[in-house]
Amino acid sequence: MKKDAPHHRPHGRARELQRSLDLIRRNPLTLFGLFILLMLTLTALLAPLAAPYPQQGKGLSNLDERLEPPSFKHLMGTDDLGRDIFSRVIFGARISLKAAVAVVLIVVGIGVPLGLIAGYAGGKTDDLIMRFADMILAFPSLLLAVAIVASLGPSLFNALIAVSLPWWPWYTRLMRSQVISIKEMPFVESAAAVGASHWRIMFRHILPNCLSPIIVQATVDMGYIILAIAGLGFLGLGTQPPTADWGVMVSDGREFFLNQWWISTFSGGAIFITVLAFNLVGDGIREALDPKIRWRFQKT
Amino acid sequence: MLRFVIRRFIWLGFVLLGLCVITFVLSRVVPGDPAALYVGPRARPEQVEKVRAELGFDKPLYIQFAYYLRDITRGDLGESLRTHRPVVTGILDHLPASLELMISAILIALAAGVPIGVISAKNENTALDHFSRFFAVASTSLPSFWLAMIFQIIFFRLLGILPIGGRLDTVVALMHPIEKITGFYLIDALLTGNWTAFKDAAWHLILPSITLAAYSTGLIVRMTRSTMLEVLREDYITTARSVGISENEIVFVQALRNALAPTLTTAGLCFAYMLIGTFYIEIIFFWPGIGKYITNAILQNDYPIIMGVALLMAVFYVLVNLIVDVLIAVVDPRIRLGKE
Amino acid sequence: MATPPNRQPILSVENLRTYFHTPDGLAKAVDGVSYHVHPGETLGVVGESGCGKSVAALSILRLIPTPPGEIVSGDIRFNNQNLLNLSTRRLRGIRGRRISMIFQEPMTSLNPVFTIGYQLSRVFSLHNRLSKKAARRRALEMLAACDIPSPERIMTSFPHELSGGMRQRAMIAMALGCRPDVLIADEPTTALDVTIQAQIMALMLRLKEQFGMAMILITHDLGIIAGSAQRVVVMYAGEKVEEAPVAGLFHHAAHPYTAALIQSLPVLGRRETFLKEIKGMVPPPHQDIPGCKFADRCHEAVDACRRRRPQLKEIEPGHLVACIRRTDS
Amino acid sequence: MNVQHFIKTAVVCLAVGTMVTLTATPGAAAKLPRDILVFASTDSVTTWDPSASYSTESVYMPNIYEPLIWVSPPGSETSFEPGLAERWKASNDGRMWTFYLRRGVTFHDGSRLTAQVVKDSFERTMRMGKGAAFILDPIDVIKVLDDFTVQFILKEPAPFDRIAASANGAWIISSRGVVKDRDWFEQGREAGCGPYVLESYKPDEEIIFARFEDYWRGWEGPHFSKIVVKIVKEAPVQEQMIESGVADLGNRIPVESSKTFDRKPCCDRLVGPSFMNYAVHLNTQRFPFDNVKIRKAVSYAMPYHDMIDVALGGLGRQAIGPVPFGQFGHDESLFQYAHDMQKAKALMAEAGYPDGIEETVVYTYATENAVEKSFAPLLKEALAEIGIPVEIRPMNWTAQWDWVKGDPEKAQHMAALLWWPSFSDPYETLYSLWHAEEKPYWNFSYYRNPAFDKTILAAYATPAEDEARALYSRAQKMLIDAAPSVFLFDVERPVFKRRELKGYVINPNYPRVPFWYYMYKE
Repeated sequence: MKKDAPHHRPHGRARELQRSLDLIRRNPLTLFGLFILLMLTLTALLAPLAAPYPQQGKGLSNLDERLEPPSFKHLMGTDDLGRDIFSRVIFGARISLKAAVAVVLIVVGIGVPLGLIAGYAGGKTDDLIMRFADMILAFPSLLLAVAIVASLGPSLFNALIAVSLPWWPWYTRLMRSQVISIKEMPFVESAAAVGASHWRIMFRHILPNCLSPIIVQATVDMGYIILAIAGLGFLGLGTQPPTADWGVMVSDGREFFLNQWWISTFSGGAIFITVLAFNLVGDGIREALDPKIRWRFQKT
Repeated sequence: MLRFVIRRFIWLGFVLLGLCVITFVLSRVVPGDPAALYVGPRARPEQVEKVRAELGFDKPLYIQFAYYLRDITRGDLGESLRTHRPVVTGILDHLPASLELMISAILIALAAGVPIGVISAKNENTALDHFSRFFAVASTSLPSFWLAMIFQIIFFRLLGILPIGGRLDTVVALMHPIEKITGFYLIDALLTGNWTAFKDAAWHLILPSITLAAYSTGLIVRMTRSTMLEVLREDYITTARSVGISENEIVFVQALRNALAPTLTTAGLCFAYMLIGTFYIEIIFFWPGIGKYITNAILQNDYPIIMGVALLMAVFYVLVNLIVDVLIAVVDPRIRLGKE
Repeated sequence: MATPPNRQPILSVENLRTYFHTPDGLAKAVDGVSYHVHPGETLGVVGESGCGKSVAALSILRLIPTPPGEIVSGDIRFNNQNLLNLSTRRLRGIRGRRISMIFQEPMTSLNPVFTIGYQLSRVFSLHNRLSKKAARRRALEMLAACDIPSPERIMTSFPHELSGGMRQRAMIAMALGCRPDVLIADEPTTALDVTIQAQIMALMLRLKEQFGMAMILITHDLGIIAGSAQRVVVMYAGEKVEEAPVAGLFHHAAHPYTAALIQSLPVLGRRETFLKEIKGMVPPPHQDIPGCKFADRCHEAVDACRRRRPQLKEIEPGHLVACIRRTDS
Repeated sequence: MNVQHFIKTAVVCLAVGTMVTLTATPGAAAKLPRDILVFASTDSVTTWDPSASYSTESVYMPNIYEPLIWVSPPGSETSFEPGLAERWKASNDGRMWTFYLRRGVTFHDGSRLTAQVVKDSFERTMRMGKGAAFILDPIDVIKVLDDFTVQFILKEPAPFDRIAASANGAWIISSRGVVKDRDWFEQGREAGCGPYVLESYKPDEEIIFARFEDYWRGWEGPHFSKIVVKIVKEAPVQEQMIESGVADLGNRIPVESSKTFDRKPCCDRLVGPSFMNYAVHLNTQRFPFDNVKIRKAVSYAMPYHDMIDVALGGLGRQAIGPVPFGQFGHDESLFQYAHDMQKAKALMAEAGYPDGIEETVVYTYATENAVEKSFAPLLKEALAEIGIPVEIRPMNWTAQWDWVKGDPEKAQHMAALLWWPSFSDPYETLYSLWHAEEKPYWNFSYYRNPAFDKTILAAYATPAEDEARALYSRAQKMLIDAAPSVFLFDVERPVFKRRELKGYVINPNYPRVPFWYYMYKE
């Protein structure tokens, strides 16, 4: 039933963007998320200035003030080496954000070119790439990540690799579907008609037109990636001491958490808030761009 | 339908083969000598060499892989390097505890997530909707290991009303032991009429299953909400209104039934992934399930267990997906399997 | 054929305003429309897509999604009660029992996950306190009455298993099962094949006679109106521009828009939409236009048309028109 | 309708669930019966085979099995106590050891103790060559002289009394068990004659032991009839279990709570030496630790007491040489490096690096080891202060070891190592860790000193305890002077228990073993 309701009117692309921005601006949850992200990025960038005890944030011990509860001197208390938790949480933000960006870059770096090739080439190449991607997706990703770190040895770098490897096929899928919808468009065909090479067509003509959903997806994924990396850190498979890492701090605090609750509580809270912020923003962006988009499943 | 199922099983075969290759390769690039691990600490180099030959680690890789595949087809997943117990036995010992936890978690997630999602959709853009969306996003953002610890601090340490972990109280386990029939404590306790143990087991289930359910609840809320929003805009909803059907019946029966397929898919995926979600939760609540089994193995580089459990999880994951697809075809008559 | 003027209308819409709050502003989808229908009468409502005829119809049973829609003012009188003031509970007693609706898209108007039998008998048991069995029997009867072959099989079928025509018959069966006093048919045949269209139309008219209902037939197709309605209301951009007995309308259409509609009627088998033949576009609904909304497309328009909103005036008994060129000259 | 049903069922389930929750009153759990001991333990069982056992299960083994003789706890009048052998003697050259067995000892399976059983047990362990079997390497022949006399002929002189009393590899197995293969034991079976019988076993979860009625010492006086071992690796959980009375005994609670555990009315803590010690081994084949002055500077720089405080909650003693406090061969009079930054810096200057070195040194430790993890940052800070930049690199234990076993020129500069002796003689420790090796294996510092090798060998072959002790002291002095390793601390192991639990015996020769037979509840 086509309602007579006067909803359907043609919009320009700029108009659409404006509308999306409006929707984002009007959603209080998204704004809240954006605000947190801004604060986080700022503190991460200015960590040495923002942290009250920057040396302790980097790992210097302070044995005179071990396991002190939160106070004005130490807002979030101190850990078993007497280090200020607040400073370490701030320095941990650096690691988490850096790691998430790195994973996104790796994942996009692998997934997007493969999707581009699969979608553009079609046929056997497409089949081969997509079957492989499907197979990777059929594995439980966290398990794969854990197995990879367990074999490569625990370090932040290996954790990044391990989180990235099971993740890229999502981007291959997304990219491929974009490419397929774009490749028949006139501007691509005309480029081919004037004799542009396949590489040129793929990277100069198709790729720039497929990027916006990739960027959206990457924003949304940041939260999950932080969660995944924190999880590996918690299992002792990620960042190694004395670098401040939220997941590791939660795990360290587990030794004391029933009495000295503040170590795990605040570091885990930092993970939660960050992931929440990314998810709120991602949620808002998605809602604005395409309310029908299905939430992709990704368990950490 | 049958053809569809068969095709999925063939696909499962490929996935498993791929997984075997991956886990096998990973297990062979492990730094550290599995033979040394097998013999134990303080072993002499000669002993290690002897064991290396015994376990076939001195053979070329492809032959080792062939042996590995042969053993798998015989239902032999090898034995733990550390405890020397068969991995299959280990899995069977630990699986019921995990399943019990997962099933209660998915029931909680559905029981909480579907109504919240429906109510949220029905009241789109109201304060209630914003609140439940925030709830949904928040519960998918929670690091489960942290949530578990917070629960322990609050409900065990501060309030003292729930146990800190385990499946059964030590004293109850001694005085009212649960006879093992299925391995599910609740069921076994019911079957044997062991009320004390039943209550205690249920009591122990609460925190772990709520923690495990948190992520799925959020996803189910979101999924239910977004599909319900779509469904509520459908013409047949207007039709139903136009013939005088009450709003509650429209929302909770006519619309929900349409939204059920995607919700069930989500729930199914959640369930499949829960086996991994139990990783953290079982460690923190020391729940003796698969998650605890494999995390112990990971920390000790006991790779036959890692490989075995990885295989199990992949099979479980693909099977649950298959079951979900079949189930959806039952719920939603528009979907017919095999017609792709 | 003409309706005795002293009879009370069974349903009347008075000065209805239904607005939508859209991101682009307030859209006045229905802006002060009135019409009525007498027992046993068929009222045709015509107009292009987007003229507000469906919104008006949905407003009668308060089926407008709120938000974004809102019935701002007006009266909808049915049997001397104002439907707009009724409690939802009592309104539900009227929906489907006293006033029924049939929609344009038979493909999407039935719930895809329930059997036809379930959907029909649910309505009947709801309104008549029938047992499950009795409701099913009634459903079977109705399906048979709607010329559906082997109704038992259809009862257990899902909507997607039926053809469009069959689905629309099932819709009619559902709408008429409780013997309503008024049937609102919103483009009931538009989505169907030409051959089926005629059958469905014939079926509706037959059942209308049989049950003695009043009917509001909403369509953009004047051809259908010509064969079935007694009176016609022409709507343009949310307003009623002309109302006349069907014969009067076709013989001397007063409003230039109506005239254009009639001229664009297909001639003997040549079927095409009239939209092409009226130049220009309907003005956007959220745009405030001081004068006649049709002026920009009207070849008779003068300056006065753009300045002043034309009022409805009776130019002969039962024939009203809103055009200053007709009423002020 | 299905959906309605579903909703109804869900509501009913929730309601029932809530009711169950409400009626199941927790809190005051039923008291534990007096004759049951619940032991919260971190130790899993890696094998039930007494010949292969050489890991955490050795906490339980001495309650199931018995050796020929036991080593007495430090401070006892005699070095040894009789076990299944009532008396024993060694020949003067230390190569022939004769044991006279106790009569009337019954195994759990009903079979009897004879000399043949002893011979078969030792031969089984030697034949399998698993676990700690290497300690039996000196054995040449085992002779059954009569039903209750067994004689060991050794290839070379060795302190066989210490070997026979080992906590690993020297258990006596019944005649029925000794013929079984390892798989038979791994099902959760045993074949011992100790005070407790293995009743049920859930891996990594629970082990239940029942008392063996025919135990040769008899059951007079207060004893437990059942032991329930709950395997709980989480320190805070063990703490809660003991505090709430769910467990009577535990072996790991959070370091911080451990300090004040004694002050609680319900609970207390016992502390004893453990023979475990931590050392950091310096790669003597690589710059900068090829320089003895820099090695000594490292030994002076370590904040020993802070490390003990942070990593062990104060439960440890700064090491004096490589042999831990309480073990045979330990010498309190040896030189001990004190934490002295002035001296450390002076030594760096003497070595020619007053401003420190440029190169970053790599320090590895085993990720599995929480203690090593917790003192690593302190080590890094201390060395940074004397101008040695450190990169901490935690690795899986096997990976760390693999690196050590590779080319010394490319191996890590420093590696942490937890060590404990397989039996109570220091020879194994000194030989394994500092004896010159062709191919690196346990010699983490790649230390080479023929004089050292000769001295420890002489000590091992000397049956007279005082002479042997003097030789071991001389060998240790060489190590302290050359400083190839930093001897950090000897671990003191605490035990946490309810106050009403009595009779806990600490014997560091059997590290962390709770001897249940002597325990009872008041």
